[in-house]
Amino acid sequence: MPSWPNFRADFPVLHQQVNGKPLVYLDNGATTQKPRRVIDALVRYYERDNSNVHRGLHALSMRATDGYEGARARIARFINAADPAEIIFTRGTTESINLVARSWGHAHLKPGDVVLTTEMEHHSNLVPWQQAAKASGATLKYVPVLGADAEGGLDLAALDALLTPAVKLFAFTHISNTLGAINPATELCRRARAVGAVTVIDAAQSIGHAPLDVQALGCDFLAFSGHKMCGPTGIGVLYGRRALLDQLAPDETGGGMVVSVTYEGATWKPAPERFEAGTPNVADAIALGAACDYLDALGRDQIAAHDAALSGLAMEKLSTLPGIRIIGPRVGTPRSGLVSFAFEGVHAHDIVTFADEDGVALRGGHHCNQPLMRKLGLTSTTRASFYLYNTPEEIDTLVASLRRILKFFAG
Amino acid sequence: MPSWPNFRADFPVLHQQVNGKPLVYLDNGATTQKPRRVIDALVRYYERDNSNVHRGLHALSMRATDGYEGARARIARFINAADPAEIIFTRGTTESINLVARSWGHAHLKPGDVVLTTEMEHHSNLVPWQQAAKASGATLKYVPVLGADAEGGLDLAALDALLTPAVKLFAFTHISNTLGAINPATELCRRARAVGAVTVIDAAQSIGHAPLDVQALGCDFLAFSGHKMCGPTGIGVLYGRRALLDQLAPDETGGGMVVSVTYEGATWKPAPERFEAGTPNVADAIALGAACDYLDALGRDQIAAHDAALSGLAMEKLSTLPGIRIIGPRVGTPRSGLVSFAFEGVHAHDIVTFADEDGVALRGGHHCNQPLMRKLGLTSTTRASFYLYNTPEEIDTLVASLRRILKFFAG
Amino acid sequence: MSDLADLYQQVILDHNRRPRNRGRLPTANRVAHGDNPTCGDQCSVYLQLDGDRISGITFDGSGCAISQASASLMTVQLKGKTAAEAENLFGVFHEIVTTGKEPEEISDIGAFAGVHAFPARIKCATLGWHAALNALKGDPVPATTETYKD
Amino acid sequence: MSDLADLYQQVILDHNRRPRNRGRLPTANRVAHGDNPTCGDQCSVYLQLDGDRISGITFDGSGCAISQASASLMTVQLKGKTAAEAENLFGVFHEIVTTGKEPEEISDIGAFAGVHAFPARIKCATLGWHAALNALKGDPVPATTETYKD
Ligand SMILES: Cc1ncc(COP(=O)(O)O)c(C=O)c1O
Ligand SMILES: Cc1ncc(COP(=O)(O)O)c(C=O)c1O
Repeated sequence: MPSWPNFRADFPVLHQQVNGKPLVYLDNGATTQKPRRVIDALVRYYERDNSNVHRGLHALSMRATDGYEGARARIARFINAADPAEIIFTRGTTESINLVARSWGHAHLKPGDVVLTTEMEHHSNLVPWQQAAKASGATLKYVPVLGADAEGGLDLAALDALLTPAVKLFAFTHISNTLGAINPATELCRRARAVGAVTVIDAAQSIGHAPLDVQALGCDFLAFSGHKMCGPTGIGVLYGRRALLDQLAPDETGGGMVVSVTYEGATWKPAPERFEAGTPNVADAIALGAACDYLDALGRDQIAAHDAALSGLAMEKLSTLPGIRIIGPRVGTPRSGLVSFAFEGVHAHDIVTFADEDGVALRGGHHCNQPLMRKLGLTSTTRASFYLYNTPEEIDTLVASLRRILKFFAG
Repeated sequence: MPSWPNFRADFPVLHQQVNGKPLVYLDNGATTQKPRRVIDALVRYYERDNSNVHRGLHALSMRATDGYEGARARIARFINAADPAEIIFTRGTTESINLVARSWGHAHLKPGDVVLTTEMEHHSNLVPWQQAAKASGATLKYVPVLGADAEGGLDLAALDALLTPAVKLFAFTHISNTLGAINPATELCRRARAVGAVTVIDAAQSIGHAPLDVQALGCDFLAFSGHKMCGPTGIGVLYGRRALLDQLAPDETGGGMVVSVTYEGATWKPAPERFEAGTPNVADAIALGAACDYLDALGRDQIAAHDAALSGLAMEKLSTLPGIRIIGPRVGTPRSGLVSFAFEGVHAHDIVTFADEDGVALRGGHHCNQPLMRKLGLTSTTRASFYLYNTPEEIDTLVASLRRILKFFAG
Repeated sequence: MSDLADLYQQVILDHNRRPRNRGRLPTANRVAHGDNPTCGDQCSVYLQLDGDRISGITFDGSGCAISQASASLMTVQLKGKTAAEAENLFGVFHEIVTTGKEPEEISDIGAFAGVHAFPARIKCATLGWHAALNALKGDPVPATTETYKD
Repeated sequence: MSDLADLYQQVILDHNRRPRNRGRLPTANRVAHGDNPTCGDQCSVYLQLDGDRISGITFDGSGCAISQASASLMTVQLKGKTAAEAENLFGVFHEIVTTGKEPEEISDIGAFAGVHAFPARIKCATLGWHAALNALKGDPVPATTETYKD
């Protein structure tokens, strides 16, 4: 393990006992915990600045507007967007992807077109494309995943045959929430662009876990959730290249996104307002800005190194458990900070319930990844996912707890 | 004024100076302030329970799920819904209305159908219907507003002619955010139902200002925002009658709202999950539940009486200002807790800027109500809107500030 | 650990390890499928209904120890019962798993009383039962794989 | 109140009360419309462009004192200027309203320096200017009401 300061003091939630044991929170793939700084940003907003934005000229409204637009600019810097207007606030990754699938899909997809995605997508980056394909008559195709344990990642050789000029859009996840596989996003964008396809990156699992630069990635759209990067629930982002956003019709309509409304019709503001109908989630946007500050103060490349070190350690120690089947990248190949595994004869839900008794928070199930599970011959896995506040000792606690469970069920 | 305890101590934001003067917050129509109890609910969630919901079996996840579903049940009680499953969490009123306009509109509207709304709607309850009509070939019609100052409210006599069997849906606001008019919602629902039309109530301005009972109203859908009822930004509700919701296709798709997903297609959970794709805004939903507790502890009928008393007082005192034009209900007719007015030759924005110098927060503009403004021959009004923490003294401050402004511009 | 020991009683572990009546029932004239979308647990129940009486019952699927043991035990309990008796027994079972109260005259299914301390697991315990009741209520359908979604 | 007195200088109040060059320009060969959707302020600018030179200019619309006075003063300043000179002057004006720095050689438009302390009002002050620049850049259009949205 590289040396890494202990940041647990920043996270109030970590300092509690669960079932009489110190909480070992290893469910960061589902959601991350919030540092004091982010919670404080919420409190400060509501105690000092709360007001509606945009349409107000009084002091509180101007402060709220400055805070909200400041957060937009902060997030643009966080992902190196060329222009804050490329940052659209949404509820989260799922809404961001739905926005593209509907607005872009409605305008551009037609029968004969192909939407390409992969076999390892989260339902949120899969079902919206099924719906867009169904609505437009386009066909949905999948880049296969290689190996009995999906250890080979995406089949990049198959990509050549799949990436025909009929492909109008390629949507893929940056990091798989089930496998821990890290996809070569820059290469995928480059190859998609070569056939003229628009690219959508699901960055739910990569945002806040490593540096991320939309211009270097070369993507057209990128979606993420605040709650997976130390930010609050209820806020997320759709990044879209300006040139594309300006051509897109709005998804939702209403106050704040119109220029002129008559009883006959309406005209729209440009991005980002065009895509933000109604009162936005001001407080959580501002708190998301605070999360960016927090993560950058720690250093996202260091966080990435810490995550990877923890998952490497976990891989090593978990491999010693009898009968374990670990899916995703093999020991020694790059893997994000999560490990998914299964045991013959002991179901993930029983594991999660037992681990919880030891204070260890794990996730068991299909991880919103049913088709991939089915392909791997599994119905569920248990997943341990790490973040900046996890420690090597917590992995020991995890492994000890799993040993106890296995013993119990071996009877 | 009826006697009413002073609740200002509950609201941290109110205890500040703006431009050297005590803040007089009269912009509650745009958004309300948050009591300590609501802010504390957020902090407590993030410090103690934060986790993803639904798919988790560990302690934090179960607590978060209980909190989130508990908030759903709390809100169902708050509006007397028959079943918590009728409460769908959204970002706010605007998203709620868009959800109905898209999902219901797509399934049910066809050329020749009529969607009925009124001339006094907020853009958020107008533009989505324009879009739904455009997409389906249906026609959008408006119940007229009566009087040069819209003082006559909705033209209920015209309703007979408008409410033909061709009307498939009638969407109207409970309280106008610009006029302060209170529409006879129960009667409107009854008459709409008589011709078989589905009803949608925009309750953005009524929620939290008076008791509200969806079963007594007899509506099919009802939309509101948390931020206008002492709750946080980023959370709102669509109430829908169970029988209607169960027939409705989902709007957004993704994790959490599916039963089964294959690479070929997906099947949906019933309401409310069907309409809540992705990680929900757990923290803000829980804090919205706390807002319900707060408001009910005070008593919503008392809040309504206080609001009405303040706007009555404001009407009386504002009427003494030279050249003022007050729109909406006349003195002596029911009016919600807001007053919109204009002066010949002094623009609303100049008024708001001057009032801000006196610490008074007002809103000036078209209030997302451009067509109504145009009909009344106005481009903007100044609006003072009251809530439970406002006092009669603040109305004196408002009137004094306006006198000063008029004097300045009279030169 | 006491709650856990209550949850995973010996009866449950035993049914989980050696499920009874597992697999397709060739003579089935009713089938229904249950999903627990939260967990991904799945359970199919095959019934041979002779008039009003369950003369044969098996289950199939995958899931946690609680859901598998519950379905297994259920097949044992329901065999030979009438539809009304089955519904009645489910009422008793539901009461047990939600309240933790074990009625005295009930033996094996009382083992599920520990579930009540784990509200998130109640759905696991009732999955097979719901499928069985649906099969009882449903139209007679030939038990082929085409009749239920995977 | 000192900031406010800076914002609403005498020149501004005067132009607001007695706007110059207000109304349609019958001889206009360019027109553009500006909206401030945040406020609902509206401004139409009518130009008579002879070659590269603004030989006539009027404005119309409604809005706050800042936007109306600014448009009024602008018409006075731009009359007789070339397109390049107009753009240049807008650059100076923009600098004044965003920074509050009054260049010495500038007289009347310096009155808008107070706007910089009210960032939300900068859009009001520049509304007419944006319309004028758009009219300069735009295709020649007859100045009828049909050419711009109400
Ligand atoms: C009557 C009315 N309807 C709808 C809305 C839109 O609410 P939101 O912006 O919270 O979506 C508002 C508030 O702005 C309103 O006053
Ligand atoms: C890879 C991936 N995509 C999409 C999502 C959906 O994110 P959200 O639920 O925040 O919308 C998640 C998380 O659940 C995820 O891990």
